[in-house]
Amino acid sequence: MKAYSLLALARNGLAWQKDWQRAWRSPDPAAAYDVVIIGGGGHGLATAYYLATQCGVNKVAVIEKGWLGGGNTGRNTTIVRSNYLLDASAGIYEHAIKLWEGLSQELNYNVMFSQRGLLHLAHSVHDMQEIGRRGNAIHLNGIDSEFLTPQQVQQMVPFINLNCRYPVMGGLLQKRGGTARHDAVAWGYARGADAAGVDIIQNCEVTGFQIENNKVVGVDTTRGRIGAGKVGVVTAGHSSVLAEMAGFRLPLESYPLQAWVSEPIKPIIDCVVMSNGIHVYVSQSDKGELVVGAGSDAYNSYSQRGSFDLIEHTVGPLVELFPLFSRLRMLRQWAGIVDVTVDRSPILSKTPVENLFFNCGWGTGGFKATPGSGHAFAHSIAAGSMNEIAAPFSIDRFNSGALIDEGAAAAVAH
Amino acid sequence: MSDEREAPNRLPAGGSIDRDRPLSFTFDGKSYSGYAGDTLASALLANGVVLMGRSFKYHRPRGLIAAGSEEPNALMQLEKGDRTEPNTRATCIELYSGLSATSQNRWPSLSFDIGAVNSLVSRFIPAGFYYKTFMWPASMWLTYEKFIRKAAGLGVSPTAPDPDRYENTHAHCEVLVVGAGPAGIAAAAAAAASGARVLLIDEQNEAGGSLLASATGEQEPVRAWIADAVEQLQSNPDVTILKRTTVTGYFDYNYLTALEKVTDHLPPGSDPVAPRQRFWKIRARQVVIAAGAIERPLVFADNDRPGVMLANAVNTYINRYAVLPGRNIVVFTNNDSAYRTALNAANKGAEVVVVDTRREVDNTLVESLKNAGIKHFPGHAIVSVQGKLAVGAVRIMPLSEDGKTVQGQAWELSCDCIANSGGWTPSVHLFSQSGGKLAYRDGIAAFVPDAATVRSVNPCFSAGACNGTFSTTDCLSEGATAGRAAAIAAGFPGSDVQLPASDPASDDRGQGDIHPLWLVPTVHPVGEGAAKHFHDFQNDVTAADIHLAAREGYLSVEHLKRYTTTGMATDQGKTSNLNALAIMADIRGAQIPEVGTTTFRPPYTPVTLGAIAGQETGELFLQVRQTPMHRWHVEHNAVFEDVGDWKRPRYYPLGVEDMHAAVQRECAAVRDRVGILDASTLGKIDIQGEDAAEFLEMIYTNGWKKLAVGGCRYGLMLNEHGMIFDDGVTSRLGEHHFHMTTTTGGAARVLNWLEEWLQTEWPQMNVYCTSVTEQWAVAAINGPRARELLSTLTDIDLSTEAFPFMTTSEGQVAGVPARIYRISFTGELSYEINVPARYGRYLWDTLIEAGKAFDLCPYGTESMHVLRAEKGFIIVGQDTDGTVTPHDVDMSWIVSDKKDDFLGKRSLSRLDTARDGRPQLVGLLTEDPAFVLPEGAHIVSQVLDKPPMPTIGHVTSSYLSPNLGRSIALALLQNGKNRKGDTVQVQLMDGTVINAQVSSTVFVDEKGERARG
Amino acid sequence: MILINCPYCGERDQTEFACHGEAHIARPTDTASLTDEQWGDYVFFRTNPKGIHYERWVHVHGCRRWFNAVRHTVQDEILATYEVGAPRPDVGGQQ
Amino acid sequence: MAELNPVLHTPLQHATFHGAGVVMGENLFCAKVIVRGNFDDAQLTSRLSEQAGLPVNVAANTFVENDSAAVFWLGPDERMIYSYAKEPQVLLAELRSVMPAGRSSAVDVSDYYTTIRVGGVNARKVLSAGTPFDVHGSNFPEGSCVQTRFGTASVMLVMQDSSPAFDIQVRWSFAEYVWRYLRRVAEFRTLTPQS
Repeated sequence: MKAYSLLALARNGLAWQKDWQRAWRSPDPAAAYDVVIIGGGGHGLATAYYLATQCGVNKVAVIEKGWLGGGNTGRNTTIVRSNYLLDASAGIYEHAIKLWEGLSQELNYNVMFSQRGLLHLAHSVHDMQEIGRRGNAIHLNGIDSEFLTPQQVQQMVPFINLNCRYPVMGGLLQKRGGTARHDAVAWGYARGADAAGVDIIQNCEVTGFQIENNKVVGVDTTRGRIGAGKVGVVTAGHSSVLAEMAGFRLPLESYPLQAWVSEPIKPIIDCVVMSNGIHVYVSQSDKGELVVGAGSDAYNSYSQRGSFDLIEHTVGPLVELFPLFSRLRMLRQWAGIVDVTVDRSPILSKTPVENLFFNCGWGTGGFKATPGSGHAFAHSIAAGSMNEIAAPFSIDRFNSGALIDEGAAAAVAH
Repeated sequence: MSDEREAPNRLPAGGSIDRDRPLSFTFDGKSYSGYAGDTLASALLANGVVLMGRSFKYHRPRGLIAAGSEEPNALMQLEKGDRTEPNTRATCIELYSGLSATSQNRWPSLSFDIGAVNSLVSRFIPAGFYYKTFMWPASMWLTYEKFIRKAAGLGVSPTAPDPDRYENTHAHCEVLVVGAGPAGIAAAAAAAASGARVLLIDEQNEAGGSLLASATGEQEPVRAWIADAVEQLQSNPDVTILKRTTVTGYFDYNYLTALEKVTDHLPPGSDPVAPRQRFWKIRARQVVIAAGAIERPLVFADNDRPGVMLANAVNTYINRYAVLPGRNIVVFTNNDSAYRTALNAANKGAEVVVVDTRREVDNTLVESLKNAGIKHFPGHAIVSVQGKLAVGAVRIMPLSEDGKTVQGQAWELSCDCIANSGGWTPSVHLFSQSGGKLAYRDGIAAFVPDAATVRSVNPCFSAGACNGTFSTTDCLSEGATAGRAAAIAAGFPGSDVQLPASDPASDDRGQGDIHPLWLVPTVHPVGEGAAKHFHDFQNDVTAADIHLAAREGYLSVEHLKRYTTTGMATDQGKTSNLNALAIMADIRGAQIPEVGTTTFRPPYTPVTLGAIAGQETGELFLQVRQTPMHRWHVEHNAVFEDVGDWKRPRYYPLGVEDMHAAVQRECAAVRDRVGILDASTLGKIDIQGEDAAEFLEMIYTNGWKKLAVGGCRYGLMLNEHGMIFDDGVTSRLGEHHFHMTTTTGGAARVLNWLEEWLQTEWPQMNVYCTSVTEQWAVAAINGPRARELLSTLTDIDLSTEAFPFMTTSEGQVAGVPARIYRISFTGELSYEINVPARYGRYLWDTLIEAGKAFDLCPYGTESMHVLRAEKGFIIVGQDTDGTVTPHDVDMSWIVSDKKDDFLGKRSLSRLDTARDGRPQLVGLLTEDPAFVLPEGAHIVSQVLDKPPMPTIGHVTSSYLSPNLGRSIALALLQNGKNRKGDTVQVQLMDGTVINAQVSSTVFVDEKGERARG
Repeated sequence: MILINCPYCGERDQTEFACHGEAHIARPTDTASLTDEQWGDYVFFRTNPKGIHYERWVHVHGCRRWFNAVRHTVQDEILATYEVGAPRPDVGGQQ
Repeated sequence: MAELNPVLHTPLQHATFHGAGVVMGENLFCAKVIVRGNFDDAQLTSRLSEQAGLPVNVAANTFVENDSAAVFWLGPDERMIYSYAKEPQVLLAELRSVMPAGRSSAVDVSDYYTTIRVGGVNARKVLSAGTPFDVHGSNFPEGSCVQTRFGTASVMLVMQDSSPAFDIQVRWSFAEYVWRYLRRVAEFRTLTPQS
């Protein structure tokens, strides 16, 4: 892999850009791999990258039904944060942030991780109690966390309407939170994994598992049968479909999650603002677009369409919170399919089938976890058992009752 | 105004402008004049203004290329102050008097823009360059990013709230026709003739569509035909025509959205009644899409110079606005449609040259050029464009047979305008949004709707140019057929339509025999040399960028789009997408349909956020619910708290009191004398039926069958996870009749929960639930003197013998029918007086008046919280969080072990739920009685120098208790049940460690005697 | 934005309704005899199919009745609505 | 006991509005009772009909009315009965007396709801801003009543006459919201239709 650098840009500029290498190869699938990762989104590519670069697994393939990063990696609102209430959540999301903090350099691909701060607003006494509890919990987990008064909120976000329908009573700030460039995460991991020898196979759909004596030994795909020592499934909204192929059910339902961007404008809002109280969150991309999202649709679906009323229910709150945005315009809206567990926490787990691992259930908040999820999943697959970070997220919790329920903190999508 | 000089490019006659109504306006501070009927674009063009904007990345100077909503370049900052609006397309702004527009994304001025330095180094900043740099050192990214952000972003946001109003409304019709061009008018007429309710929508300020641009000189018959057709439609009461309205989104079940610009064509704020814009949500049985087509540019070297325009746009400016964009016009085309422009411009006095990439051109066209004295260069291409701020000249050269190279004699043609046409792209956006698939049609070199893929949930027809049908005659007949078919599909008898006689279908040949040339070669290979071949003007994406993306492996359409940002600008690639696909197809050696199409996402054109919010802003953003006593609270200085939708008094400060002082006073009054609380917001559900008690046994954790008529009982509800989700007191009013109360915020959720079980799981039960929350206004009087106070207003025997604690009684209070519940959330003697809501305010006033003798004190929710905490009563949602069982809050007494089942019971015995050591509710008494723990503070098992520190619990409720004269707190503490008496450490965020003793949760009157007294 | 044919009120806008997930999941009787796994399966595990889904809706802003619907989760098309307690309707062999 | 003069309040205190093609006002309170039971039971329907003075087995989405009472369909097992003459407690007791104990319910909701009359040539436009229901005469003829949504509020829309005039029945605590909503969109109207 030829490294990206200023010099490389200069050299290629002089050569009319003709000497750039392919960011990743398009190999034909080999007969068998040590580990096959199903799903070429951020989490799957990160898993493959860490398997190949840190876990000493030599033969790794990523199998993707469509194009890399075409699922939720390319459809989210790019928010990164680790200000979670519960220890297990803090564990995995903070692990992710620490990896985010050096990711561009590690991958030699600028993922534009921008720690511009993430602000949760509190709009009621109940909200204040919620951020009060969470802020303390985050702090004691060694993660940055600060409370803001309404005046401090106004200083950070000058044009906010503090006196909205549910007046802003305070805020919880994570300065290390922010955004990243979503596509670049997939591409950067893909390029890094490819350089480490991982075969990335696009336009290849898995149609079934080969299971012998309750042990997975391979996958059937639209490009033939591929043998596998271990299989990691990282297919987000389609996890239930893959689980059905393997013969079991998951505690998941898939919902459309919608988002939209405005036309680009000059910088007006610097940090990420999230309001559970009136159900909207917003940030401004480097391009200048306001990026806006809210909750998922009310019925499960694989259509990537969603209902327009959900869009209306983000615009109303945005204009309520920022009346100056009323004259701006919505440029583009879209939807992804998110797989949601009852406790709104992910599943990183062994399954009833030996050597078959699932990483799913990230619901509305998976993007931020990409490096941490891939890292923990890779090490767990390599070891054959879930590591300390992944262990609380086992499927077994739905039988024992040991849910990781972020509760009110997850009332708005993120 | 007659003394003013006519604008240089304005033709002396023609156009649909009103020359009797001159309008003055400013652009970048300079004054100009136009006419009513102009757009900002046509007025600027008339005045000879060519330079209108700067591009996003390279800050290249740009002018108009189009005349409609596909315009990528001429984006303006409209107006100033609180009505300023960024990124408006000059082509879509109808001119009004006093309009003020400013160019964007340039500094210090449009003609001298420092940002254009990017253009000089463009060689080093190809597509995606930012992924390859700005990484060193890591800490610098935020700094780099600051500059990147500043450079991006086009126009500026207003910084003050929007002074305008908007409406968001619904519409229903049997046939929705999108587009009022010839196809749309014919479709609407046909559908209306069948008796269907028809909604006809068009983006422009007048109907006519392509006809408005296409007439060559003789405009009168065309306009007359349009007027006749529209008049005929308007005379039908079942037809509604919305002009200045763009259909922006096509969602499932024929739900379409549209934006109507109601008053944008008037000076801001000049219409006191109408909203500025109206957002429509339309349900149509059937849809006819007649959205027309968009001309696409040819991708040639430096094709972005100001003065390079689309051929049909030039035609539109000439015919509709009487503006001749140039005196020396080079028409550059690969199809027939641009010849219309050439002839028209020549007819209006321009010097015209036609450069056609095709070697063979229809003879009649060649003849007509000859007759008009127009030079013709078939088989030639423009290889370079001279001029930076405006086009000055072009060089043309013969094309090779395969169109891949140029060779031979070069000619230089001086010109001030290039009118180019790469063919027409049907506007398939809405069809694609509906979920239909597209098919590539070689004959027209474009994608068209595949009628076989219309989804059953979105029945629709495409007609006219958006369906690849370009001649006016064909559009009319196809439109009529579609309109008729739509009406039939909507259940109406088909009926033949009589269109007005003066058929305007002149000799519009459409694009004729198009020979696509997706990338016009120059003497240099693409990507080498200084020239740039733009396909996406606004985002500055060139053919070379596509080559680079392909070289680096970003081959799929979506990767191409995301890596190069093609099609992602505010025009959403209306003029660029097909060119980009075709260039990628060429690189890959694939057919265009193999490369695929990108997804067309709503909205078709950007939609004002305020319009989507509509009237539901400010006080209508979300309902504010108020009790019948609300005005009294306002009149008495209450500070309100939002609880769900409700406004509840939080406290009633006297004079300069703060919350703390008011709450201390209110709490003391309740324990010492008597207080009054508006409890009307509590959810109330009337439950009747012979199985009601049986039903409650399943809903609540405790027993209900034995509750006597007239008795009241507290209950906890669990979800099936075994976790507490609501609580309240339910009373038995009759053998088969109960009155349930819920938390304020939980009322709807609980009723839904009850109905869910009754209707889906236990339909055999005879139980009926009805919400009665607002039927009853509730005044709760609490305190040792409550009985005395109430006795002044009622004849009901209030003695404990006749009316004991946890019972209910009916009678008259203050002369109105009332039901009194003797229940208590404060631990004091308490009566909750329920009267029909109409008497709520009266009851309250009467109690306040009568209460003067007892020093009655109104108190709010904050005092209620303190008083209940003194008693250790939980608040669901504060002391519980959806992960807490009754056992966890030390309420095992309420979980019946006699019942076989109740909702959530089985979950309580799961491995983790039944384990010891779970977080359990305890009291906390700080060592320093004056210190009030912050709610949310955490208890640590070990104090360390700095976090991380292991936590074992957190404070859920914490107050200064006036009645104890010290602080009290409730906390969820791991293994709390077994830690009573222990001292624990609470680690605050400022580093302070507070010691507190674990105690019982009941701080006052542990035996509960006061409420029973 | 689905149009839903409430079995009681007729065709109405989706915003009048709320969806409550998979239908035909009977609450187990004799819950005490279930294993944690059996109980967990009832409470949490769902088929979440890509295709035909039998699901529960309630007409929140209308008659407040619960009913079932058959919907295709890729097309988002409601193929039938029917009263609670009625058997799964035949939707013509659609997958 | 003190001197007592019960004063009656309504959620909107009988507010009225006159705008361009829109006339609105809060109707007088009347007695309202929700009855639920098995309306396939002929005995129940005949007794209730007799008591109400109107047939209670009305079709879905319709109502019947005379000078002294009205019966609205709310659901397969649910009707709303208005009395313009009787006190709520009287109406409730009378209805309850003819219903089978334990297998039906009757609940006084006289104060739970209020009704707003919206009339005038622009009435349909005003309603359409808030409700997704098609109030066009072809879909919502005289004699119709539907429960639907207006803004965020659940309401019952009643087609009173084709002049047109509609009643909106709304919960007390949502009445102020619905009233302000109606007023705001009514204020957008001019007598000559726009566009």
